[in-house]
Parts: sequence; C-alpha cells; structure tokens
Amino acid sequence: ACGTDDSDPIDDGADTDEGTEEGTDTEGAQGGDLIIGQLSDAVSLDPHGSNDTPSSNVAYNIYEALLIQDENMELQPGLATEWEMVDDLTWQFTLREDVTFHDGSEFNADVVQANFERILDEEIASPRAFLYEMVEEINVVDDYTVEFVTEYPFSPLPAHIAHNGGGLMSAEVIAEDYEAIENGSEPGSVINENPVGTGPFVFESWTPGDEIVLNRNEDYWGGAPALDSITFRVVPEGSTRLADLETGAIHISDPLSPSDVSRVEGTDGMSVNSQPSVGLSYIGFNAQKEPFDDPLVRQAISKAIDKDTIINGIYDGVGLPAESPLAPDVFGYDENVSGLEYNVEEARELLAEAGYEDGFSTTLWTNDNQDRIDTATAVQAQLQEIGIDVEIEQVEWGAYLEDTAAGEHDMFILGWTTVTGDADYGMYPLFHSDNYGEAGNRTFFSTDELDSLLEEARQSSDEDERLDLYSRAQEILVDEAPMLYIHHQEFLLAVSDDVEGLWQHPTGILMLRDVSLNQ
Amino acid sequence: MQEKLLEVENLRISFSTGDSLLEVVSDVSFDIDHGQTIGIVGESGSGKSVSARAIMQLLGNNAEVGSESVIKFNGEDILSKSEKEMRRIRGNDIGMIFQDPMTSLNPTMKVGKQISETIRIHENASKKEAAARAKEIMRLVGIPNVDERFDQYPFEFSGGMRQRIIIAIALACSPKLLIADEPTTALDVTIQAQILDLLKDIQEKTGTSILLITHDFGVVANMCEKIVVMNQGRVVESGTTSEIFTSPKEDYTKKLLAAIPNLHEEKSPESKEKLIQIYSGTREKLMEVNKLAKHFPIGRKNTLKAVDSISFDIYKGETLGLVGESGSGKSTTGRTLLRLHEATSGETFFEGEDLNTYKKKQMKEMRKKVQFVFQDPYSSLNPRKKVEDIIGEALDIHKLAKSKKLRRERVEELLTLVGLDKSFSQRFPHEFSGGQRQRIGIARALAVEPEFIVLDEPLSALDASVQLTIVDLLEELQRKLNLTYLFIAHDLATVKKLSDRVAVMYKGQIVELTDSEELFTNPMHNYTRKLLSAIPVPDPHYTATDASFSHDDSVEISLEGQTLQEVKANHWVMQ
Amino acid sequence: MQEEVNLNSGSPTGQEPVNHNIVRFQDFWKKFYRNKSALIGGTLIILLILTALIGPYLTPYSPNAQNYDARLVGPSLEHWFGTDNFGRDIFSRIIHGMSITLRVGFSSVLIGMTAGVSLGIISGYFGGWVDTIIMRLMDILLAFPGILLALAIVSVLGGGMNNVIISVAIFSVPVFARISRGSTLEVRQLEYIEAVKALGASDFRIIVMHVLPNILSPIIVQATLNIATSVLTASGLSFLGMGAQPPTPEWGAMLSDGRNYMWDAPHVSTIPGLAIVVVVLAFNIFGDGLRDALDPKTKN
Amino acid sequence: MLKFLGKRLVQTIPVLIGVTVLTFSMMLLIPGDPAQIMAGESASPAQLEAARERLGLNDPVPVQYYNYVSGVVRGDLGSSIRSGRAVSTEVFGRLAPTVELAFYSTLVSVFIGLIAGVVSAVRRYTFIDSTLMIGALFGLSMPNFWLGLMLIQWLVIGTGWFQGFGWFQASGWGTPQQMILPVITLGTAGSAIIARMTRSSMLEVIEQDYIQTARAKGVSEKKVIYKHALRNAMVPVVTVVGLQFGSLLGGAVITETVFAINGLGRLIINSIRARDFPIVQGGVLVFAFLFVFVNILVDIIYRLLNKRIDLN
Ligand SMILES: Nc1ncnc2c1ncn2[C@@H]1O[C@H](COP(=O)(O)OP(=O)(O)OP(=O)(O)O)[C@@H](O)[C@H]1O
Ligand SMILES: Nc1ncnc2c1ncn2[C@@H]1O[C@H](COP(=O)(O)OP(=O)(O)OP(=O)(O)O)[C@@H](O)[C@H]1O
Ligand SMILES: [Mg+2]
Ligand SMILES: [Mg+2]
Ligand code: NI
Repeated sequence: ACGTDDSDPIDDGADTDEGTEEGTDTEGAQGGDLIIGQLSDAVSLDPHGSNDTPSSNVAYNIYEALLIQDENMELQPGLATEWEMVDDLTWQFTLREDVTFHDGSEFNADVVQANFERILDEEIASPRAFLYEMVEEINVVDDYTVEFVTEYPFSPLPAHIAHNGGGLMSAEVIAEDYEAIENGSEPGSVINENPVGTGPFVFESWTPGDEIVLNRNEDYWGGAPALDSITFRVVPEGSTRLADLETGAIHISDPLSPSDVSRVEGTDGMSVNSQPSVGLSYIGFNAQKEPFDDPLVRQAISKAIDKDTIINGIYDGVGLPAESPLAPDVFGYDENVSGLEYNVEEARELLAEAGYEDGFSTTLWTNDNQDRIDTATAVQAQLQEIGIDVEIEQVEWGAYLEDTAAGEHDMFILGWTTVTGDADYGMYPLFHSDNYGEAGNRTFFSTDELDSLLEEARQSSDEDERLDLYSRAQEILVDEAPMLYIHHQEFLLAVSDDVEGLWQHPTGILMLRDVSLNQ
Repeated sequence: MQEKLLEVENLRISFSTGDSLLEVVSDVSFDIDHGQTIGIVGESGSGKSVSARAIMQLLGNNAEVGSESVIKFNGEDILSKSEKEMRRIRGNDIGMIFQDPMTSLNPTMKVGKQISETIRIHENASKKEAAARAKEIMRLVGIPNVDERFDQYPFEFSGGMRQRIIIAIALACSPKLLIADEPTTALDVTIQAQILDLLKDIQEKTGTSILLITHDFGVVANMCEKIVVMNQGRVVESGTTSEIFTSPKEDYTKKLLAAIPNLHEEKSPESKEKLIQIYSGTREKLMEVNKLAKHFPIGRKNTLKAVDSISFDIYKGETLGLVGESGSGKSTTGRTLLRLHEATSGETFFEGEDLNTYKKKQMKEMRKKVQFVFQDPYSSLNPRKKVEDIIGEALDIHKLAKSKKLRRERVEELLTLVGLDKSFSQRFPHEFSGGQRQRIGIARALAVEPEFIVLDEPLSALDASVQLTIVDLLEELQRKLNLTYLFIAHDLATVKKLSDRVAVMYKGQIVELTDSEELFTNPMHNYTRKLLSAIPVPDPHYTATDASFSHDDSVEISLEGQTLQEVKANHWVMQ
Repeated sequence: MQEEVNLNSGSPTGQEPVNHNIVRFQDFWKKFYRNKSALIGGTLIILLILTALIGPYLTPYSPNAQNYDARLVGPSLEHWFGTDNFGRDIFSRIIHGMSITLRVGFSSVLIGMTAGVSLGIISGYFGGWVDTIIMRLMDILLAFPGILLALAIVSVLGGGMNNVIISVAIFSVPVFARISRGSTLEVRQLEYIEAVKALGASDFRIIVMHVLPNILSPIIVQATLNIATSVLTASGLSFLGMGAQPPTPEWGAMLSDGRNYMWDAPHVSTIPGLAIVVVVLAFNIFGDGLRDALDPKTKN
Repeated sequence: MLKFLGKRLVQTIPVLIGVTVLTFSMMLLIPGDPAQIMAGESASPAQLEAARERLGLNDPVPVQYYNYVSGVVRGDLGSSIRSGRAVSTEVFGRLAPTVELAFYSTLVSVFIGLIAGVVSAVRRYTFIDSTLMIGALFGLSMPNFWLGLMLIQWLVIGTGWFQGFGWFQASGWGTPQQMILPVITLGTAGSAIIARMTRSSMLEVIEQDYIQTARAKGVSEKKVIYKHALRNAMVPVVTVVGLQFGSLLGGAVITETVFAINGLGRLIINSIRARDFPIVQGGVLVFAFLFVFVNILVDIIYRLLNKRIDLN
C-alpha cells in the first residue's frame, strides 16, 4: 500500500501481511532476541504519561488499546471485538473475553473504566488527556461491555480510542500508583517500575537512558509472539547506530537519516525500510503579522518553493510533496485537492499584486533539527529569486515552542503528526481559532467558514458528509495558504536482513509481534 | 715526568649576545698537578667562572670555545669528549661548586636527595647507603640536625647552608679535581674555616686537586700553592703563593694586594665621634627594635625561631655591622625590620613611629627612605628585565626621573658609581658575573637616595679592589648624605672597617653588641671569640698560633637562660 | 703567562647608540625576526588576514549559490575543495567564512584571556579571601553547564555574533584564571618580587611589570590553543540561535554540517577542519616565536 | 594539610549554593516551559495548565527555590519532571560512566601529553618537535564528534579490526573494549593541550641554573629531564590537567552521544533542552561538587610539587 521502495524485500512482506491482529502468521518463528537501536530513551512506560515515539514503541508491545489501526489507518478490533455508535453522544464497545493481564488479573469493563478515568484525572495530568477531553463519562454496562458518553457529538472517537495513549493497564497497578501518589510519589512512578498490560510482550527491565528489555508473553491471547525478547537500546548518534547494525550489535536502526539511505543500500546484510507517515512538515506564516496577513503573499511564497528540489536535495527523495495538510493515509484526505503549483513567474506576479514588487525582508525560524535547518537554507535561496530576503534564525527547542506559541515569529518550520489518522486531528488543532498558540495553531490563521466546517465535521457521524466537509476545508487551506505544506515524511529504518516480518505503522510505531529473527 | 692533572692552554671563550660576539676569556693558560691547590683570583667579571665552566663543558649554547684552545684532564682532551663521556667525568672525576648557591639547587627536590643522587649515579650504592653517605657529608660540611634537614627543601635553608649543600654535592664522590667557584663567600668565617679544613683534609686523604676561585686573599694564602691572577679575560700573572704575595710583578696584582682590608687599621676620628654621640644619647635614633621575633613553621608542628626576640637601636648616620653564623637569622632580621616579612611578634619603630601601624601610603614613603640590598644578587633581579629597567624602576616608582633621558642618565651614573660600565644597562641579569650582579643590586638601592640601607652581604662576590671601591663609595655617601647602614657580612675585616658598632648574632639572638674596636679587641661571648679566631689571615707565611681552637668540632654554644646584659660600659653581652 | 695589552676586552666600551628605546625595540625585533617560527607564523597570519579581506572578491563562486546538480562533489578542478550538500562551492565558502571565523576565534580568546588573566593574577598574588572568592567563582563558572549560560545570554542579550563571542569568552575565563593563578603563586614567592616590593612598588606595578611577564608563556600557549576550541565552541552554540546563522559559511558550522555526510563525502567536514588547523597552527607558531622573543635567555 | 582540606570542604558550601542559585535563576531567565516541551507540538492548554500546577511551576519563584533548597537539605533532590523518577536515581545512576570516562581520558592525555611535550622540548626545533606539535594541533582542532565518528567508521567498520577481534561494540560502556575508542576520542584534545603546555614549561625550566648543577653532577640527560626539570615544569601543567578533567566531565556529552554511553553529560544536556529543572539542578550540583574536589586535588598537587607554595 505504501511501498515507495521497490528494492526492499522486507517491506513488501510486511505490507502484504494483512490481518496481523489475528496472529495466525507464525511461520518462521525461531524466536531470538531482537535488539533495536533507537534515537532516544522512552520517557515513561505509563501509556497515559507520555506521548513520544520511543515510549509509544515500547508501550505498544506491553499494552493494547480497545481498537487498533492497520497500516492503512483503518480501524480493526483490538481488546474490543465490536464497537458502535448508540446515539450522537454514546459509543458502545464489546470487550474481548478471556484476556488476562501480565500480572494475572482479568481484563474487563471495570478495568477499561479505571483506565480512562485515570487519563482524565487532572491530578495525573496525562499528556494524552487531550485525546479524550470530550469524553464525559465511561459507563460499565456489563462485565464485557463499556459505554463512552461524549460532551458533544464526536465522530472520530474510535480513532482516538485506537491511539496507543488508550493502552490499557491492569487495574491493580493503577490502584497501586494512586496509593503511591498519596505517599508523595509522582504519578506513574509505580507503573514505570512495573508496567502491566495485556500485550504480546512482558516488561523485564529498564535501565533509564540505556535500554529497556521486554520478554515474550507466553500466554498472549493472540498466540505467543515469535521473539524471545526485545531490547530497545538508546544509541543517539545515527552513524553509531549504523555501525552497530553493521557489527551486529543491533538489528534495527530507528530512525535512519535520509542521507544514509544510499550507504545502507550499498551495504550487504541490511536494507532500508520506508513507511509513509501521517505527518506533515510545513513552514508556517504568522497570519496576523504583516506581510503574511495578506493571502497573496502567502500564496506567492508557496508558489515560489520547489518542493521536489527540497525533498530530493535534503531528504534524498524520501517523502511525498504535500498538497494540503493531510497525508494520503489520513481519513478525510481528498486526492482531488491539488496544492499551489511551483511557478516562480506567478509568484512574482502575486507578490507584485500584493504590493511587494521589490520583495521584502523577513526571518525564518527553525529549531536545531538539521533537516529543518537545511530546509530553511533551501527556502531562503529560493525566496531570494522572488526578491524576498530571508534571514534564518535558529532557536533552541524550548524557546522555539514558547515563542512560536506566543506568535513572535514571521515564518517558522515545524511538523505535525495526525496520530489518530483522522482529519479532525490533522486540522482542528492547527487551524481552529480556539487553538491559537500552544494548542497547535501557531500560524494564528482562521476563518469563520473554516471554523464552522471543522466543527461540523467532527460532530457529524456520517462518513460521507465528513469527507465532504474535509474536502472543502482542504480547499480553503490550499487557497488561503496559511502554511507552506512541504512534505509528508517517510519513516526510514535500517534493518538487518536477519529480521523478518517487520513493518512500521504510519504513526511511526514498530510492529514487532510477528517479527522473527533468522540467524 | 708525571702528567699534570689538568692543563689549560690558550683558552679562548666568546659569547654571542645579540649579533655581536663578545670575547670574555682570551688566551688563558694554567695547569694543576695532582694533589695541588691553585687559586684563581681577579677582578669580578674577569672570566673566572666562565673558564671553570669550560672545564666542565657546561658553557651553554651561546658560548664558543676557540679552536686553538686545549683542555686536558688526566692527559685526555676534554674538549673532544662526547657528552656521554663527559657525564662520567662530571660529578665523579671533577666536582664543581657553582658560584650562586640560591639558584644552583633544584627548588623542588629534597636537599638530601640532591646529594645522594650524585653518589648513586657514580657509585653502585643502594638508596640507603647513598642516604647514609649523604648525611655523613652533610655533617662534614657543618649542617646541624642532619636527620631533619635531610628532608627539607632549599628554600628552607639560609644562604650559607645552601652553599654548604652545594659543596656537599661536589664532594660527594671524592673527585680528582674539585672546582670551587667562590665556595665560602656566603659562609661565616667559622664555617669557612671548617670547610677549608675539610677541603684540606679531603685533599690529604684522597689527593684531590683543587681549583679555587675566590676573592678572599686570606683564603688563598691559607689554601693555595699557586695563584693565577686574572683581569679582563686574561691571565695577568701567575706564580707560587709566596711569590705573588711577596713580590708581585704586575700593577694589577699590586693594586689587588693593596686593597686587602686590614683588621688592625685604626677607626677614623669621625667614627669615634659618632660613637660618643651615640653613647651620650645626643644622636638621633633612626630605628628602635624591641623584642622582634620571626618564626617559621617547619613541618606540621615545629617552628623555627629564625629570629628570637632581639632588641637594638640604630642611630642616624651610623653603620651597624651584623655578623654571625650562617643561618643565625641575619637576613631574616633585615627583612623583618623592613616588613618584607611580617614579624611574629615585637615592635619596630622607624623615626619614632611603629612600623606595624603604617598605612599603605606611609609604607610607600618609608620604602623610599629605606632600601635593601639582597644577599642573593641573581634571584633578586627579574630575569626578564634589562638592567636599565631594573634600576630605573626604583626611579619610576618614586617618580624621581622627570624624563626618559634623565632616567637613563641617572641609571648610567649609578652604574658608573658602582664600577660598572654604562653599556651594561642594556643587558639582562643572566649575562653578568656574580660580582656584577651584586653591584647592580647596590646601584638599585642607591637609586632612590635612601636614608637607610640594609646591606645583606653586598660585597661577598667582589674582589678586593672592587670591594674597596664600594666600601669607599658607601663611606663617602654616608659622610655626604648622612646615610645609615645595617651591614650584614661575613668578612669581618670589612665589617670592622665599615661599621661603627657591631652586633653578633647566634641562633636567632644577639649575643654581643658593642663598638667595633672594642669587639675586635675584647670579644667577650664565647661565640664571638670563636668567630674571631677563625678569620683567615691574608699571609701565606702565617700559621695559626692559637692551636687550642679546633675548627672541625662545631661545639654547640648554649644560650639557655641567658640575657643580653651590659657587662661593661656600652658593651652588651649575653650571659 | 700572557701579558699582552687588551685587544678585545671583556667589558665593551661605553660608546654605543643613544636611543635605548629604539635599541630595545630593535633587539626585540631582531630576535623576533631571526626567530624562524615567529616569522613563519606571522607571515601566515598576515596572509590569512589578507585572504579574509581580499579573498571574497576573488572567489570563483558565490558562497551561498546552491546547485542541486552538483551536490557532495569531491574536490576537483572545477570545485577545488568540492561541494557540500547544497552543491555550494566549499572553496568559496571557506574564503568567505575566513573573516568571521578569525573574528570569533581571536576576539573571544582576547576577551576571555584579558578577563581571566587579570582575575587569576589578582587571585594568586593577593591570596587570602580575594583568592578564595575569585577562585570559588571560577569553580562555579566551570561547573556550570555552558549551554545554560549561553541560553541565558541569548535570552537576555539576544543572538548575534557579538554575544556568541561574549559567551565563548566567558567559558574560557576560568581556564585562563586558573592557569595564571597557578603560575602567579609560583612567581610570587621569588626574591625579585620581594626586591621590588622593597623598592616601594605598588602591587599594581608588581603585577603588571613583574608577575605578568614571567607567567606569560603558559598564557600564550593556552591562548593560541584556545583559538581552535573557541571556533568549535562558537559553532556548537549556533543551534541556540547564537552566532553565525545559516547559510553563513562559518567554519565551525560547516564542519558540523558535514557530519551527516562523513561517510559519503568526508571532504565536507574535513576541509573546514583542516582550515581551522591552519589558523590554529599559524597562531601557535607565532605564539612560540613570541614567547622566545620575549625570553631574554633564548638566543638565536 | 588536614586544616586545608577542612577549609576547602567548607568552602564547597558557598560554591554549591552559588551553583544552585545560578542554575535556578538561569532556568527562570531562559524561555521554554517544561510542560510544553513535554507535550511537544500538540498540546492542549488545559493539559499544560494541569501539568504546570502539578509540577509547582505556578508557585512564586522564591517559593520554588525554597522548596528546592529545603528538599536538598533534607537529602531530597526532587524528581524528574519528565520521568517522575527521583533525581538522585537518575543522576547517580549515570555518574560512573562519565567520571570514569573523564578519568581515563585524563590519564591517557596526561600520559601522551607529558611524553610528547617533554620529547619536543628536549628536541627543540627538530623534526620530531615540529611533527609532535603539529600533531597536537591537529588533535586539538578535531571536534570530538568528528574524531569519534571517524574512529567508528575507519576502525570499526572500515577495517573490521575491532569487530574481528571482538574488541569493540560501538555502544555502551564498561568493558575495556568499549572504553578504548571513547577514551581516545575524549583524550585527544587534552593530550594536545598538555603536550603544548609541557613543552613550553620545560623550555623555561631547562634554562635554569640548577639544571646545570644537575648536569655537573654527571646526571644523565634523561634523568636531568625527568627528575629535575619535569617536576619544576609541572605547575602550569597540573593546572591544565585539573581543568582538563573538569572540562571532560562537562564536555563528555558529545562523546557520550557518539558512543551511546549512558552518562551524566548527556542527561544534563537533554534535561536542559527539556527544561527538566530538577535533573539539571541535581546534575550541576554533582558536577560542581566533583569540580571543587578536583580543584582541591590540584592545589594539593601544587603543594606537593613545590613545597614553597603556601596553601593557606
Ligand atoms: N651567558 C653569558 N652571556 C654573555 N656574557 C656573559 C655570560 N656569562 C658571563 N658573561 C660575561 O663574561 C664575563 C666573565 O664572567 P664570569 O662569570 O666568568 O666572571 P667572574 O670572573 O666569575 O666574576 P665574579 O667574580 O664576579 O663572579 C663577564 O663580563 C660577564 O658579563
Ligand atoms: N622562608 C623561610 N622559611 C623557612 N625557614 C626559613 C625561611 N627563611 C629563612 N629560614 C630559616 O631561618 C634561619 C635563618 O635564616 P637567615 O636567612 O636569616 O640566615 P642568615 O643569618 O642570613 O644566614 P646566611 O649568612 O647563611 O645568609 C635559617 O635556619 C633558615 O633555614
Ligand atoms: Mg664568578
Ligand atoms: Mg643571609
Ligand atoms: Ni648608553
């Protein structure tokens, strides 16, 4: 479905392997100990306590959510076998029976209730709470049926439930954690020591900053996975990860830098795994600041940038030029919406029309991510062509987030990942007037029409209607060009040829259940 | 014919300074027989030390030895020996005592180790044996408390003691030839006598030959069979000791001999007048020292009472001589007086005011009035400054030169005054001979036209004729400007000549204090007597009549329970 | 025994040039001039400065001209030093970046050295509580993560070249302070210091005229070495928005930008690295020469 | 000596207080909000607010500082904002690799630096001298990351030597095999500086009179150099070594990153970037303590080298 890299045998194997949830695919299960070298350590193994990819990667193997999204971001049964919308505000989930947690406790509706109540508990201050802030109550209907009631109609709820932030842990651990909080501990500290879920792998140990080890869950309800154990090892430097891969110290390097793709391809015994993401990289304009309050200027700039050059030049051709904020795999993406085309002549005209025939000077902010810096450098050179003088300013990450949220920028480079795979998450936080600043809308762009479209779309339960609304929203966003949509990244992994059955989710999570090592 | 131990022929040495070649030794020839002691005397800066270094092949890389020069040691040509061969000779066959005791010792190595090292290099001695031998030698050269001192560092030693360490190093392996460059100048006469006896002793036992460089004709007369007189890089005259003393041929030699200070000279009437004024209380007091003490911590608990509660007065216009055993605290007294060291206790009044209460500004004024000539001429000169700036600095500090030109003129005038060439102002300290450096120190002190100067061994490295010049200069300045001196020295003849009154120090105390005439004719304290009896007599035919006094056993004189008392009018003795 | 008259006496005559200032400078210059390393170092530095000034007018390419068709090309006739990931000509970038790199390296060292040496000498010379306070402050500064400090400077003073120079200078202050303190402690106890004290010299005078010249050599060494570290540190701070911002061809930044291409195109990082070596080499050789010329004992 | 030690240890207290105050105020000064950084690009305001409240970031500054200090006094360094783990666990867990790395690197750089410096001082102006010193400058001008990556690429991957002998695993710390390359990487610049310092200091000392005395004793040139000159030349070198050790502690970040060593340097930098104040505070505090300790050591060595230097 997503193969951009035909030369890669593993990729194909993984991609065609649908219905993985059923856990029927167990050939080649020789076991083995898989070692993954990753950029950074997990922050927390409390599924409600973090939202970074390394944490998710680990948590995904320990905990499971009620639903899962397949590689096409389509919803599939997880710990819930069925789900339906009872009315505009009520969703009902039927739970899988005979599932036990790693600590032996039983999975049932009470557990689900306890988990979601914890996420929404302000005292816990879960960074995942925003996914469920529309949920008003969680009702236990019977042992294996649970009901979510939302404050307003919210059709993407199942997608949110499927997010790994909705991973479920043993009620006993939750109780213990609360007890510890009473005694002055930080929320999650018990869970970090002893994460207990229902997933295919069981937590073994965590040396912070160094590695996390998981072991096979022999009693996994979907059948025990092939691997004996998984080690997530922190190797911050990309080149070192490759060296480790080459010397056999690790099996997977996550992530792989685009500039290293050719190197990996040229080395025996390893290959590149690429996976289109549901992310977007963009240059945001400050739509409330001159001259970016003028759509003509924003369009001019959007037209002046050759995305292909950037993708080829900086990302080594990895990634998809973005037409609109939504990636193709996101629900609501409209392939008929086409973005502003690269055309320097037209860009100049637009700029002249806006009253800047001689161009102007401005600044472009970036944080210290090398790809973003390079993008900025390329953009600077291209804007020079239409007379816009760009000064690049690097800002340290912490300050960057704060200052862009405060609207102190002219232009800035950032990214956004539609973690739920639903257009609501891909647009509502970024472009709704309620979300100015730190909530996500750092361009400070909004129109009334767009606001109402986005509101309507998130409340509608009719898929076709939603698609239609999102189409219109995307058209507006292309037209108004509050951002210059650069590209939808691809996740890149370098994988040892010993690894079989690996695939990566569009949200970046490694799917390890069916992986086996072939030594 | 038996071979000579050392033959030096046509030695010519030049230094390159800047871009000119400076010939400092020209055509020097002399030789030494086995077991012989010869003395080199001569003007300061005449090339004595340089010649000695040439024998050791330690001239440094800016020196050049003329191609026609020959130095033969034991019949072998030294100049053609490799560095490795030389190393076997140095310290073993030829021992060398360098002139400058302060900078010749490694500051970060324990003194004992510096001695035992030589033994270990040349003789297959174990560490323990070498240490035992080293201690023995330390005792031999008269270091007290050897066991304790063995593990001390050079900075903890007085000038004289350092000199003895250097002697000990040179003697450690009983060399065939000992080159001793001013070996006793920093020592008091008792120790000097001891060392000289020691050298003679060693010579007798081992047949060592000695090349002795010195200014002191008393020492030469005592020790040497032959004398070489040098002046301006050349040998002016040489011959047996009695020849030179009785029938000198050259003018320079005559001049030198004439300049030898004489103990029996009468004091001048001026001096007598001064004494009358002092004793009658009509002369103004410049300084009043009351129970001054300076203690240094040694080790963890012990303290060394370098100066242990001394009281005395200094009157305006007088010269107070300060003599005494090396290490008895003379320099420390001088330093503490001027607040270069903070006193441990006691008071010092300068022109009636307590020095300890002086504020910064007063101190600066005081510093203009009071000067210090340091005992060690080399280390008291900043190695990175030219002489012009070293002396000129004194003028700058007190704003005594109105223009650059005046400053330079004044510096040149001062150099001339102390008998140095004007052009020396452009040289750096390491380019001078010992005596020249000493005179630079004097010139610096004189630059500010002080009222009071502490002269710490100002003449030790000077030959007799230059000494005389400087002594005359000092006296003349005193007469003209009513200068006051505290004159610290070992050379008792000069002390007698220059001083109005003399204080004798021993173990940090003043043991005797009276006018110089009285002290030399009627010494009352045991230590003073011992001191006076050790004065070498500049007459080769003189043999010590007072055989009762042996130099080698340094009989400790106890000061337990004694105080300084006026035993006789104006004659204070510790009893 | 010879009894000839003086031909060439040990003591030179008193008739020589009158102006000693000139003589003194000539002495220094002569020594300096004759000192091969000083000469080579000095010439190199002058060459570098000239290149920094004139070079930018002569380069074959514009330093920021991108050419995606010639990315990561190795050194060739067309591109002497090859091209970087944007296809920019590295040779042109090196030449254009020279002035800014020299400025960062040199000014930050100069500032850091001045402040550090002053503090160190004061501390070592006076000792006691002055020493305690200064050295404890230096400890704090040393123990303190540089990034935090730099961040604070950015947030108070803003980014920009001058502030990066200040930050880098601040990092090096404790280093210079410690080194000069250590040497001062040693020099302080020497007799010639006591001798000038006896002359009534003020502490200031002693420090400037007597202590400083005698501790100069470790300071010169440290300073010339520090130029390299400063350039590298400065580029390390650019992510905070300090100092040279892309696409400025500052060498340290070029060096670290090349990091991603070290396997495929090592020249991208190696060449700026070598350029830094050349500059540091020039200053070090020069520093050695200076040291020798200042030391009266070395003759050449 | 004991008195000196006592005095210096007492002096550590103000240093540590100074460090905490400085760190604290810097943290206030610099923009960036831990809650927001934790939440990343997509955070909801309510959630941020809740997080701030929980972390006590909404308290007035003096209250925050008071809370912090009173915690420290009770031996509680607080807990990480990001992970919730106790700061002491996080910090001390990572202390050993960093200290070891700095220690071995210092050892290596002293060893190499001293030898190179002495050799080039003794053979002044010869080919060896120039080669060594130019080598030193190369060592100095190579950034750690460059050297580290090059070592990995050339030695580990390029030649296969290390993996062939089972000597090297690119990541991790603890076994001698793992230590070799990081220690070389970190120690190189240090040896360069030490070599240069030693050379210049030696040149100064060799000119002194007492070196001549030693030669006059017949001491071999080697012993003259190593027993007489070196010790006297050591004072500036010791200073540099002390500084080196200190800066290695802090400067190990890059080496730790390149070689995947789970050290304190990396932790602190990451925490600064995440505005994880308690970790930064704790880490800096530990560094400061080590630093002061190293400085005390340096002063003692000064004194051991030259008894005349008065510590009090
Ligand atoms: N390293 C040097 N460079 C230049 N000139 C030097 C050097 N060493 C000594 N001289 C000069 O050589 C001459 C002889 O010096 P030397 O030290 O031999 O004198 P000396 O006879 O030992 O005098 P003194 O009795 O004062 O010690 C002096 O004029 C001195 O200035
Ligand atoms: N800075 C110091 N630290 C420790 N001990 C010292 C110090 N200076 C001098 N002493 C000791 O004090 C005593 C007296 O020394 P001082 O230099 O005053 O002797 P001196 O009478 O001048 O001897 P000399 O005639 O040999 O110069 C000696 O035992 C010496 O070792
Ligand atoms: Mg001499
Ligand atoms: Mg003395
Ligand atoms: Ni003149």
